[in-house]
Amino acid sequence: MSRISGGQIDRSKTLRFQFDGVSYNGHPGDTLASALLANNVRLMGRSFKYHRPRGVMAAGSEEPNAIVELRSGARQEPNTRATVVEVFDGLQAQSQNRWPSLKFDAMAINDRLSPFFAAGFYYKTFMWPAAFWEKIYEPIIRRAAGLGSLSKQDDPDAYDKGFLHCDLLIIGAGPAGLSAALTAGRAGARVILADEDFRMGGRLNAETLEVGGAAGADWAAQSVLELASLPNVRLMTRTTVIGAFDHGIYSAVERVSDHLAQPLPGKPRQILWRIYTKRAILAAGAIERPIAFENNDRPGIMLAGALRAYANRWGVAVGESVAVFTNNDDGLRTVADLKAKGLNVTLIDARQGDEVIDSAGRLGLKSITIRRSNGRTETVAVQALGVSGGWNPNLNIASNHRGRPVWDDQIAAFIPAPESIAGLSCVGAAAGAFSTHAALTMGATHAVAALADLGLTAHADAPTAEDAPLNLTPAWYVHSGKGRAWVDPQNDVTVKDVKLAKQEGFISVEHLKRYTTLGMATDQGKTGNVLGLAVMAELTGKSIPETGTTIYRPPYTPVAMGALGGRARGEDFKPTRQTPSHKWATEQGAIFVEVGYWLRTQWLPRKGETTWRQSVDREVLQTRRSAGICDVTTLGKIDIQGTDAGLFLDRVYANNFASLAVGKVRYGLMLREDGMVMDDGTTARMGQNEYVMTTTTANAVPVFRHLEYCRQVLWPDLDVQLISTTEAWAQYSVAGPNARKLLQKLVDQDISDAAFPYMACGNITVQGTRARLFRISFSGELAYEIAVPTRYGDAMIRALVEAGREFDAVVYGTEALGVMRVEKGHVAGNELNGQSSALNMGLGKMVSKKKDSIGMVLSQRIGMTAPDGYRLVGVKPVDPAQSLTAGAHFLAKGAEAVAANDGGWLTSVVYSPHLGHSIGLGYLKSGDSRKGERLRSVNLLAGTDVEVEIVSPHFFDPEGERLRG
Amino acid sequence: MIINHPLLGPRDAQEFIYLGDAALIHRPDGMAEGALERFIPYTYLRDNPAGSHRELWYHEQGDRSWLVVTRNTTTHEITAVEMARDVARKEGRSK
Amino acid sequence: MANPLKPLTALGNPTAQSDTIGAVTITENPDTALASLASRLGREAEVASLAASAGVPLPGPGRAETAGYGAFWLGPEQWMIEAPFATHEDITAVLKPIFTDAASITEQTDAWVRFDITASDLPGYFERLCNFDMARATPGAATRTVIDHLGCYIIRRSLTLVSLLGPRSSAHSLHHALVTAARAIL
Amino acid sequence: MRYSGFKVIAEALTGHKGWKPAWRDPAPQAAYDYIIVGGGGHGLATAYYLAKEFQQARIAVLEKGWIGGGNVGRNTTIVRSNYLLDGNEPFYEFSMKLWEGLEQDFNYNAMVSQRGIINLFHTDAQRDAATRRGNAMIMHGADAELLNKEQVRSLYPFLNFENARFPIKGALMQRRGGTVRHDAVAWGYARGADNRGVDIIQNCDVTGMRIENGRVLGVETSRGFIGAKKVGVAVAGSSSRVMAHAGMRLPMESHVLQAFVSEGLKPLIDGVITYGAGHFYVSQSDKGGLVFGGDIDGYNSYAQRGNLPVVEDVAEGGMSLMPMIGRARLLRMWGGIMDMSMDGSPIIDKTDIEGLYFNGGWCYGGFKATPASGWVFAHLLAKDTPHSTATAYRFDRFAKGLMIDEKGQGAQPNLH
Repeated sequence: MSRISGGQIDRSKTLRFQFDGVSYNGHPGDTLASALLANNVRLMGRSFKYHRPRGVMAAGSEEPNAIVELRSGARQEPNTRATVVEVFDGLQAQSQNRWPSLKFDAMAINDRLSPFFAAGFYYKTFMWPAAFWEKIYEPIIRRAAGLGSLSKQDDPDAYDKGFLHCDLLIIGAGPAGLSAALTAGRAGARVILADEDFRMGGRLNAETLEVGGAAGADWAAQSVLELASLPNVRLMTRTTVIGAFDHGIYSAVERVSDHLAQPLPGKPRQILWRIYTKRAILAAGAIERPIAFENNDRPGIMLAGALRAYANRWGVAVGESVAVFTNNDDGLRTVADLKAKGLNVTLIDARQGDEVIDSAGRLGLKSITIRRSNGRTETVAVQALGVSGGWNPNLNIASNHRGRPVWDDQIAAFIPAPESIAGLSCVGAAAGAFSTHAALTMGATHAVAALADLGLTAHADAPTAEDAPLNLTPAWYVHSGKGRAWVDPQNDVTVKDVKLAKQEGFISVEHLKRYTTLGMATDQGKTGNVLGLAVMAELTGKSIPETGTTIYRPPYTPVAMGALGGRARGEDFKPTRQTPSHKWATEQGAIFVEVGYWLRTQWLPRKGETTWRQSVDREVLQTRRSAGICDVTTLGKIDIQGTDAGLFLDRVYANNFASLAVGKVRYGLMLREDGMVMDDGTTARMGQNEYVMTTTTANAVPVFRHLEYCRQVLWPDLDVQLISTTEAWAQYSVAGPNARKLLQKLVDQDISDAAFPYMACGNITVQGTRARLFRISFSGELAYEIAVPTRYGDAMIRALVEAGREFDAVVYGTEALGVMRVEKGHVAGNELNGQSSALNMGLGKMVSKKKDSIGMVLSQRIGMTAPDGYRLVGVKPVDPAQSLTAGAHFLAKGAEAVAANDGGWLTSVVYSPHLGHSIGLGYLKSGDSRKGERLRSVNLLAGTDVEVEIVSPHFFDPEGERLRG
Repeated sequence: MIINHPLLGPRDAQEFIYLGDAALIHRPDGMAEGALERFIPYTYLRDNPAGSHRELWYHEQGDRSWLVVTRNTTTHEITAVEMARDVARKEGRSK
Repeated sequence: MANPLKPLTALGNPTAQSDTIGAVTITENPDTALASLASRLGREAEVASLAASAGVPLPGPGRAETAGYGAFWLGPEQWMIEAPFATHEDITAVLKPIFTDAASITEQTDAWVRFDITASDLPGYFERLCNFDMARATPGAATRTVIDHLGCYIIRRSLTLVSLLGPRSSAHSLHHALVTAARAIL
Repeated sequence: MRYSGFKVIAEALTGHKGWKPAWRDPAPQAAYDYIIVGGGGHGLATAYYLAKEFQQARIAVLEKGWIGGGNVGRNTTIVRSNYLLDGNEPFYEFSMKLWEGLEQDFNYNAMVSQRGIINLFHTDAQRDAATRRGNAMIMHGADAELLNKEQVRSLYPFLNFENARFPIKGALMQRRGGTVRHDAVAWGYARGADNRGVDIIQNCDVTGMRIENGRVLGVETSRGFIGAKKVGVAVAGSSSRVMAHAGMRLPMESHVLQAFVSEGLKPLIDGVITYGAGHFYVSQSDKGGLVFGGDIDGYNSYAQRGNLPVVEDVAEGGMSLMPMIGRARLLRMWGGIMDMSMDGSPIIDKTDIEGLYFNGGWCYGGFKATPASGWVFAHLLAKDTPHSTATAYRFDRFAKGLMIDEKGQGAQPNLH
């Protein structure tokens, strides 16, 4: 029998669960660890390096040994601490990192070979022959390494994120946290009390101590009831605060569904909370630490406080005969409680000079060897040994901002440095005050102080409780014995490894950690770090604080990647922006393409078309032959008004804008201050002090930000107002010889060439609906861009298509748009790459030196004006049958494909249905003086080598007669 | 981080876009003699202090104000937040 | 003249869509005309008085008000003006004469999708959506916030009603986020 | 002492009594021929190659804390030479070749592991850029391959090919790319340098520089003045702070870059994967942890810690690219201080002060550059002329308009 009386489990309900395929019973309130122990299962895992048999060491999230794979299939969850898993009906768990089975693990051979696997051995070998590392040594090492395994299937569960705000966040709901919460809650403050456990109360649930005359656990339950009744208090169980970030922001993970077989419909598995606090209190308690001795890692050897907790909270005796090895009075508490439960308990009190020097039992503790102060050794048969080397304040969160903890000789442990995090105070055991009385009073008084900072009045009154001192005499490791004494059990770091690190000069704490992997396991050294430090201190003859300390980084306990990612996965990774013609295009079977967050029509296949080229060629040819319609809504639109708007444009554009007349549009070139091209577009002067700027789709947001910077930071007294109108207007380009005829059918005004010449703009109406018309062209055709309020965008595309029917007008997508702009030699994304100047693009003359504009000065630097720099050129294959590849580089005929001969590269390539062959734009060194030259366009990735001729970038209608037509 | 916006109060720094050293306010006159010599250090050289740093932040997901934030680069403590427009004027910028 | 163009709502329907999930109701509202109004430099006082006489409220930072018109604060010396779409489809044509050249006025009606959201526990719903302290937001609170990477304006009209203005082109993404969060708190 | 498999076995059988300290702990001498400021990867590599390749001389490395405590000990361990621009690629390819012979050279197993790196692309424009880059790499003697979607799928079937917001269209692959055990690089160079007589002096903070009529005479330190004929500064994120002692302002800002590691897992990811539609790159260490990172926090910082938005941004990228990692747990996060330069590329150059040399501006590309950085900096220190692969890394490139801007982001460090 391992279940004993008492505990906070509901014995009226029985839950069935499996470990390694064997079924067991547990009860609500059990953890996987307590339930397995109750079923006499002590062996739960294997260590990382030596595959030593391991059992439970702790009763909380600091557990280094009892880690398992939980659940199965896509929900398989590696490296899960058995000590924090709530048992539910149907729970499945498997042991991990062993083969073929937990009891008989072939890899345990490593334990026999351990002398060869001393700290850092791998840095000294596996180097010959060099090729063997990747081929032989490393694959073996990689297969052997790692702990649990992922399913490699998509995580089926959803995760949420959320945002909380409070006056006071209290981390930990033990006596100190509850006392602080009661004090602040009663005072009306907005309080969040978070605890990683599924039951609040902390150690009180594991103790037989009294609080205010009642059993501690009952007082905790009562306090939770009172707090739950306060509307200004939020109680969050199963919620781990994972880190403290800047300015009072804390992050916490709430495990909403992990205690269930699977999440309820619509519910997340976990929620990542971002908590905005005015003040915070760390009441995270303390973590017990072991004393290292030979073979101190056997299943059944655990922390004394854990042994006590399993008995008191879970009604589990790990064995009928147990022993306690302690250097402080808290260990005696374990002795007393276990005796009260009727167990035979042997005490080994290091303070009396007694020591445990060895243990036996391959898969579970059978006996321990004790050496008494008088030198006599005895062997005692026990199934469990509780070890207490003292307690380390759980200051993890308090050191997140890299504030160094300070050493307290009283408890021989580090305590948080005051003000190590602004707005955070530490109370109770987390601050090194270990008695229940100290926890209760400190929690209350610090809550009062925190609220006082916020101008709130609270009253500290804490119930009575024990106030016993720890009476600890430091004892870190047992010196006798040649065997191994574990410091970091999961990573198999022993006292010997620390000694070796010292011997080889890895003495700095960081070197010790990195060389031996001390504290790098899934428990992040919660139980082992200070012990390792103490061993190193002794070896170097320094004090522990002189030797150093390790600070903790977030997260407090490991966090599921899913929780950090939240809902942003799959199609919800980023929002989707739809154009006004999206609905219509979907009906037409359009192919869409991602352009930033936008989905744009790439091309519109018609019946019978089997390849994208057929569709795109048709769209291009028909546009140039008759008319084409394209949704250009995605271009950024910025409304610029104010009496200085013209002057402002002169400053942000490299070319002249002051002279732009009302009712006219002009192409604008925008530089960065470093002289490179930032963006281009057109700006229309709609009124005396009203302009509409268009930007490229990609740069809409950065350009708007840049304009705000210019008007607020650089020229604060310019009378300029800005607002984005990108989404307010549905804008369509209508291009081609019949564009005017087509549009004239819809618009209510005369748009003849006389009334509405090239580069004109104005407000018009479409069948009575307000609209804007711009006579601008990207395609090189007679073209207009017409904009209507977005809600009419769907109707507008349908109206345009209808009106275009008699001309057999097409709707074209981004591919055809790209073909036509390359045919015209217009630069776009691939040329506007942030590495190119106006000169590179053949637009050098546009940069006016007569006025100061952003980027004008630095664009004059010699390196950017050198004649042998890159220039935009047109490129065509000498053999029309050959096709070009964007990204291919230019080489002279016969030149070897080495960097010294690299002449430039093809930026954009399309197939021109007019010319009947592939054409491209490219950047070529001294390109402007090399027209007619024959070079090679080489793509070494595909092994293609095409002879090309350098031509003008204006392949089509170079004089631009068509767009003025 | 939290930036205490002069008009809107405390806002998560995630709402902002960071630009850099507030010395960028003092853009040289591009038409002046020796402009190039002034633009090079203006554009490329930074004090980059370990300590108090005046820097430009843009409230992109807010009111689109540019702010000058005085922040300690070793502790991240923020000691002052001002409207960049006011600072620019105070430091002699105009049209 | 041929048939006038037929409008669609941001979610792509002829009429507004409404979804009720548990205690949360999300209703698309296409019936408000919007225009941004910004004082020209040095004309702030003039704009204030013209606004007062025309019944256009100019609330302070973080606030929304309703007089004849509704309005909420966008930025320094800049507001968003609200009016019924039926009567103010061409809202700038109405406002420009009022403010003459003292202000810059820009149509914003279709730049936004507006969702009106009612819920028994608005704070409990919005804590899953954005970093906005709804529990401390009194009616009339209005601010910019971010929901699933989308910049939105959030206006608390009353204890039970919130208006959310999001970028119109992302109406479907925003709606999806709102519905998903409502299901998660069922 | 020479390390070998035999030595390991011999020591194992004799209780490991024979192992000697990996490096001495000498007190600083009054003066040296060369002082290298900074006991990180670059500083230690510089001292190592200076002593080994260039000349016998009195050399010291001064480290304010413990060696390897800077970015060489807090990065994502990736090595690659997949750069685009002429100013960069020869240098990084030189570095890759040094990696390939490093362990035998310095007799320390740094676990140089060329398991391949892929950079995914998701749009035609990204594919075109990858093609341009891949060709540039090959022309500079590096290896590059363009993979199509199916080739990527065969390498990593668990990537999201089904419902991705930004579908994977292919990848640029460098098979010679991979990872290296970062701490071992620092220790290997330190041990190698120490064996060649270099004094590695830890806990020695440089507090000033003694400069007289335009010439550096030595450095003031927390352990007193130390004279030197030549001083080379290689202190990454502390560059501005240290060079300020010489009255210099740098084209540089210090920013925090966070990196992350998961709990140990059985083998999942063989090589290095870089997402093209989000800020996320990942590899798996030999110990089993997924090592991953993303973008810098974006504000000047010397705090060696970051904030939540970037953590979440990286996780969102990871979950979108490989939804199978949802149940893997993030174990630890840390921050390094990046010396972000104005064009995203480093500076390895003399200064206007005679005898003072500078090496920095590595942004977050410093680790992969460690061997070449040490070699070419040693070359510059010894010969006073830049190494052939580092001729573009000059201070004056900004004045001349010869920026080396791989990302095309201009003079804004946090965008590089």
